Amino acid sequence: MRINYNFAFFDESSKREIRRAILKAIAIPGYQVPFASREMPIARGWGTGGLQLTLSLVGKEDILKVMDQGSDESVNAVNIKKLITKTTGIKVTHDTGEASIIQSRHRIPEIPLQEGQILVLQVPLPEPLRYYEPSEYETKKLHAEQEYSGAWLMLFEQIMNYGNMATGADHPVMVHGRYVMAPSPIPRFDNPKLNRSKALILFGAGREKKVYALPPYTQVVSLAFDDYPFEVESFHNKCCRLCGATGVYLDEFIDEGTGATGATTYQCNDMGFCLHNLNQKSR
Amino acid sequence: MNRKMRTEILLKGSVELAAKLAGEIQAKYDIKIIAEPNLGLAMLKVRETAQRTLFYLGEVLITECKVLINGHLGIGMIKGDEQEFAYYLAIIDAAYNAELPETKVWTRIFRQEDAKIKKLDIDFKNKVIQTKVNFQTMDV
Amino acid sequence: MKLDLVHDIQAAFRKIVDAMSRPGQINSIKEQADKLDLESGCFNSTLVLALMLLDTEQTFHVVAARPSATTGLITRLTYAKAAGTERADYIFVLNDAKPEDIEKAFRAAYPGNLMNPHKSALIIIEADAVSNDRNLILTGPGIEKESYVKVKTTDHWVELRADKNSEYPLGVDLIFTDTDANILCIPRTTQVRKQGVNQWAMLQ
Amino acid sequence: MGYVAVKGGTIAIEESIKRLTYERLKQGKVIDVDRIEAGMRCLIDQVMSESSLYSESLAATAIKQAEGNPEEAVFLMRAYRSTLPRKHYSRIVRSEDMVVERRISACFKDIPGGQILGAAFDYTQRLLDFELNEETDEDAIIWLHEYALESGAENDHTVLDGLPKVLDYLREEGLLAACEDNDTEPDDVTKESIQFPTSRSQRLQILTRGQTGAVTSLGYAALRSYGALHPTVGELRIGNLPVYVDNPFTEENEDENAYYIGAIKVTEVESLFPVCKQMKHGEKEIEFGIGYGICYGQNETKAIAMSILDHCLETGNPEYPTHNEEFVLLHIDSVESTGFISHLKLPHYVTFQSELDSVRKSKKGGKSKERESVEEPRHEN
Amino acid sequence: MDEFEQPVLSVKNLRKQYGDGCANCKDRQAERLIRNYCPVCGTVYACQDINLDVYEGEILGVVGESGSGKSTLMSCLYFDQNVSGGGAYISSYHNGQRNLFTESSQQKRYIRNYLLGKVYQNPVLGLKINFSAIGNIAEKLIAAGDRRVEQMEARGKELLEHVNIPVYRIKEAPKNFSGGMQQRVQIAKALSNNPPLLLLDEVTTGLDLSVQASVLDLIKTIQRELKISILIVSHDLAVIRMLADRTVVMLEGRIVEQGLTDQILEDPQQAYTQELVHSLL
Repeated sequence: MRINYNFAFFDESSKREIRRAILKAIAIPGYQVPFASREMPIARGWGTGGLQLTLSLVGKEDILKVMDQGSDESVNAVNIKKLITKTTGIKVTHDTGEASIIQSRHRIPEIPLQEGQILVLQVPLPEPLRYYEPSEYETKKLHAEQEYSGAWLMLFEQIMNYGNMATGADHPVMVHGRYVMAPSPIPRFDNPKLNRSKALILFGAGREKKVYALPPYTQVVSLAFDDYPFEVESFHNKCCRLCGATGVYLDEFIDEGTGATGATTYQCNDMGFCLHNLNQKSR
Repeated sequence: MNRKMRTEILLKGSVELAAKLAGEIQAKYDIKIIAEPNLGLAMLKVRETAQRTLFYLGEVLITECKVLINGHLGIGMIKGDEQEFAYYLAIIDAAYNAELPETKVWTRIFRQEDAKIKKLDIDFKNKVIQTKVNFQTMDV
Repeated sequence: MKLDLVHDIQAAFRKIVDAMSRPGQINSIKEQADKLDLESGCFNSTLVLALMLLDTEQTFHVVAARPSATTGLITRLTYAKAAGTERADYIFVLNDAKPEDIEKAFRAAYPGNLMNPHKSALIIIEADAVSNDRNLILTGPGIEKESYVKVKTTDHWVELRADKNSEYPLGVDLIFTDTDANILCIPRTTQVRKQGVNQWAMLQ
Repeated sequence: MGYVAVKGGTIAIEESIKRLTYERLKQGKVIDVDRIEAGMRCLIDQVMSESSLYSESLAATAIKQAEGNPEEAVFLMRAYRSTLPRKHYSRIVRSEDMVVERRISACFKDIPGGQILGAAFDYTQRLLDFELNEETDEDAIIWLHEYALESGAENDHTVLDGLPKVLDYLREEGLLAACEDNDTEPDDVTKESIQFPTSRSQRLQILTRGQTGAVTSLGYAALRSYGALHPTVGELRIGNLPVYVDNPFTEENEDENAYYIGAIKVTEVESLFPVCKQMKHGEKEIEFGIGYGICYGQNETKAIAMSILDHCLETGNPEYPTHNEEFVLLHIDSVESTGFISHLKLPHYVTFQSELDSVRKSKKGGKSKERESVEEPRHEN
Repeated sequence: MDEFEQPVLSVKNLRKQYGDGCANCKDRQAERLIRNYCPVCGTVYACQDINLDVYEGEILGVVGESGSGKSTLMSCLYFDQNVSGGGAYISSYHNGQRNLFTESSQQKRYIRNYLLGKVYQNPVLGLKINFSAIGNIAEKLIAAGDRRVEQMEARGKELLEHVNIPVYRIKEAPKNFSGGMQQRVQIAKALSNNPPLLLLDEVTTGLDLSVQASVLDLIKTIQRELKISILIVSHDLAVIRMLADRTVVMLEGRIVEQGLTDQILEDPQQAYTQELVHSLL
């Protein structure tokens, strides 16, 4: 039994369904459009939502970048790239500026995105109210009625208990003054990049079967209180040990040479960005 | 012989019979292949018996083939990956749709094959019925 | 040269994605539309949209002087089901549609419900011409400051749309196309104002 | 000459795949796909059922590739399914047409048509049979030959493809609510994602493709404590169902013009539950409610558990998770649950760094001066 | 009361039935019903053509035995249930011109969050019992648009203190509290955003007497300070006497009598009301 895989894996009717969902998502920023998520040759939870978006967008002329946790070489990124190139033959790149489609898990690139680019984010849990309300039907109703006190209440409780908002990644945002949205678990550091982004940003949750979108120049505000403003992760006084960059998201390493009690060093999380910096310097 | 009966006999019977009948047609007529045997899915629509509603049980892998004889389309459809079988089925279907004279003779062949199938069915039944529990408490 | 249902549709889709995410951005799908050679009664660009979006799962409605030929063709090409305006997922308003029919279509179009605003209708309108001439001012998501468009039609869609889209997120999204296969998208989030007269009266 | 990215991940992945192949081949022997199909009937049935794709040969290939891991085999089948076009819908398949190979009822000692035990593990002693270590193909052929020579039940007039249903007797007596055929077109969860509340067709479709273990566990939970239901199996039957497809090019779809495409084996269960029915004038009556279970192949436990869950979800009860459709339907799919659990193996250092920052911040107590607050636009909500 | 004054809340012909009705009961003729229940199809006519007005700064009491439809009336007004017919109008929403029941669920949510407060008989319904007491107050304030933590915290503390919740317990979840304490948290929550209209449904039922008195006192004080309007439902005429300016008496889903509370207590007109009043004496 032999098969010739379709261009971009999917048959055309699968693409058509996802494309319809994409257009609706763009028309209603931050609203989670349900779609009939297809079964993919990579596991649910490994980026099938993002992958399905990319496959229904991609054409022969596209140049693709895939990154996972900032790295183009992570196992997840490599797998996804392999599948897409195998079924499309398109060019891949590490260079954020060169890419027309960027699929990413948990990061927005440090190099600012441009008009015409599309950023596809993989989303494991698209429902920002899930912790507050376990039922899908109920959360859908809360979105319908724009009832978001629960989202703020979770933050308020954190302030009462820990003295500040204790969100890690996935700090919820308000989109276009209407929908509260999970920004996919990007670190808080990346939340401001969502606001009035020049590129179209699409979010795909394969297992949860939802697609949502931020058109360019859409207002995106991280939920916060007047007296407890939104704060990003701090890398104050720290810089990348390779390229020396500051003001970027850094990975933390425990220096092996000095043992468990040893010094902590830092390195750019966005590999493509770091490489770009190093090449600029060496020139 | 209607399509339901003849496809049942062909599929339950031996592939050799289908090959033989298709061969007769191939030898005399020009067969144009519209769609080479290819794999696809058929979704099963089932009626459940609790509330007698309909639902989808799942899909079945099928092989499908389409041919044209004298401008008449024939379709071969069969469960599983059965490329050649599907091709024969398509030819036989087209032969009937085109009302080729050969098909008149075939009715007898189908009847014979059907008798063989019935015989096998009975053997099968007899074995299965051996597992039926006898609740008579006494031998009479 | 025939329309390639994989690659041409993909290319056209990306133009639509771009136009939908940047209202006021006018994109051309002429390259793809010109490959069609069918007696359809509608613009080739409209047919490209139908091929891109419709299949058995969808319903549609054609508003035109003589809709039956186009309706039949779309059904045959896409297997989509024709339906009344209230129930149609896609409403095609052809160039020769009468203003009163367009008005009826707008009023009947389904705006979704609060639980499922995405179930609303998408209206595709054939205009004489769309351009970036300063006639209407657009603001909202997808637009950096303001964008300007002019849509040459006979009807008063701006008011009809404002009426339909009064309670966001309910509403209909629009795609305009013209004889040159230009595409202009106006999603429900876009605020449309008329230039000059009544400058500050917001019409949603 | 500039810096280039280290291809660390790509190379390591290639080597990892080699290790996997090595594990499969290291004893220098391979298993024939034909032999899997011949000897792993129940695993094949389970994989077909959970992947919702009926094909013994595909399942056998998937099992070989997955080295016998059912979750991986189901995953392969589902992914492959995405590449195939759906060409047809069957005519309505009726379980009354089943050619029965096994059929039992727990309701009555004997039933019209009889209790037919068929093939089942239920009546074996579960003593590990070491003779199987020595079994050869030749032994198999000899056994088959001898079995064929044994006399069958010659004079029995039971018709296997027209056995009456136990339910029909109860319906005739008015102990079950009478019901007409409901021809509402079913929803298809593979085409449109489910929204709550769900339709009956969506529930049945998700249950039948559920992971065997998950469906069984939840069915057991409902049986043991959540509602403590104790159904009686009205009828369990296993056998082949004929499948027909309409001629795709004609509008009128007469039965006799249909294409027979083959038969599929299924397990079907109808369970009976006593339920209270509200009558006119405030009176109450007890009658039987039916839970329905069906799945590909011989999967008896799963089909029974499905019939319990069908009943639970039809009744609904906010007190019990087993009666909550979101709880049941969103958590029993093999590909979804195993995928999400296994995604925990992916690196999460960006999100972990973010949590680390939060924890450190909270340890320091409240707002600290060095932290960067970000200017974002304010909005009126 | 000024004749031309616009009521804060105006209820017109509110109807609520459970069941579809049948040939026997569709005209709702009393002789075909057992009380408000149709013996043939089991339909219950919980509220039948309820008309009432609540004016600014007024406390309107609704009294009646259990099953009289008064709690159903309250849940309809708070959109916990859909009505079968009729309308309700709030002066501060579109100038009292829009029927609340026909607004979208999005609008209803806004009305609940900004214009109404409700205290349920069962505190579990009005609270998020797994979130802290102070969080519960904040939830209502957040829903009404407040985004200042310190201010919400202060307001929460003040209110909780007011209802006698000790400061050291305010970060605890109400699920750990006694029923009386839960009820007091719920009242504090309902009052927190100073709603123009507050709905109280059997709020003191199940509380011990001393707590009852302090809760009633609290309601009275707050009502006077903030001049909010209150619709209070109780089967307990003593509660109504203490709080309500005017009173409506309900029986079998209908209003049978209404007037100034003093008048109703001094000189009840209907037999049913007379019975009620006598039972109190």
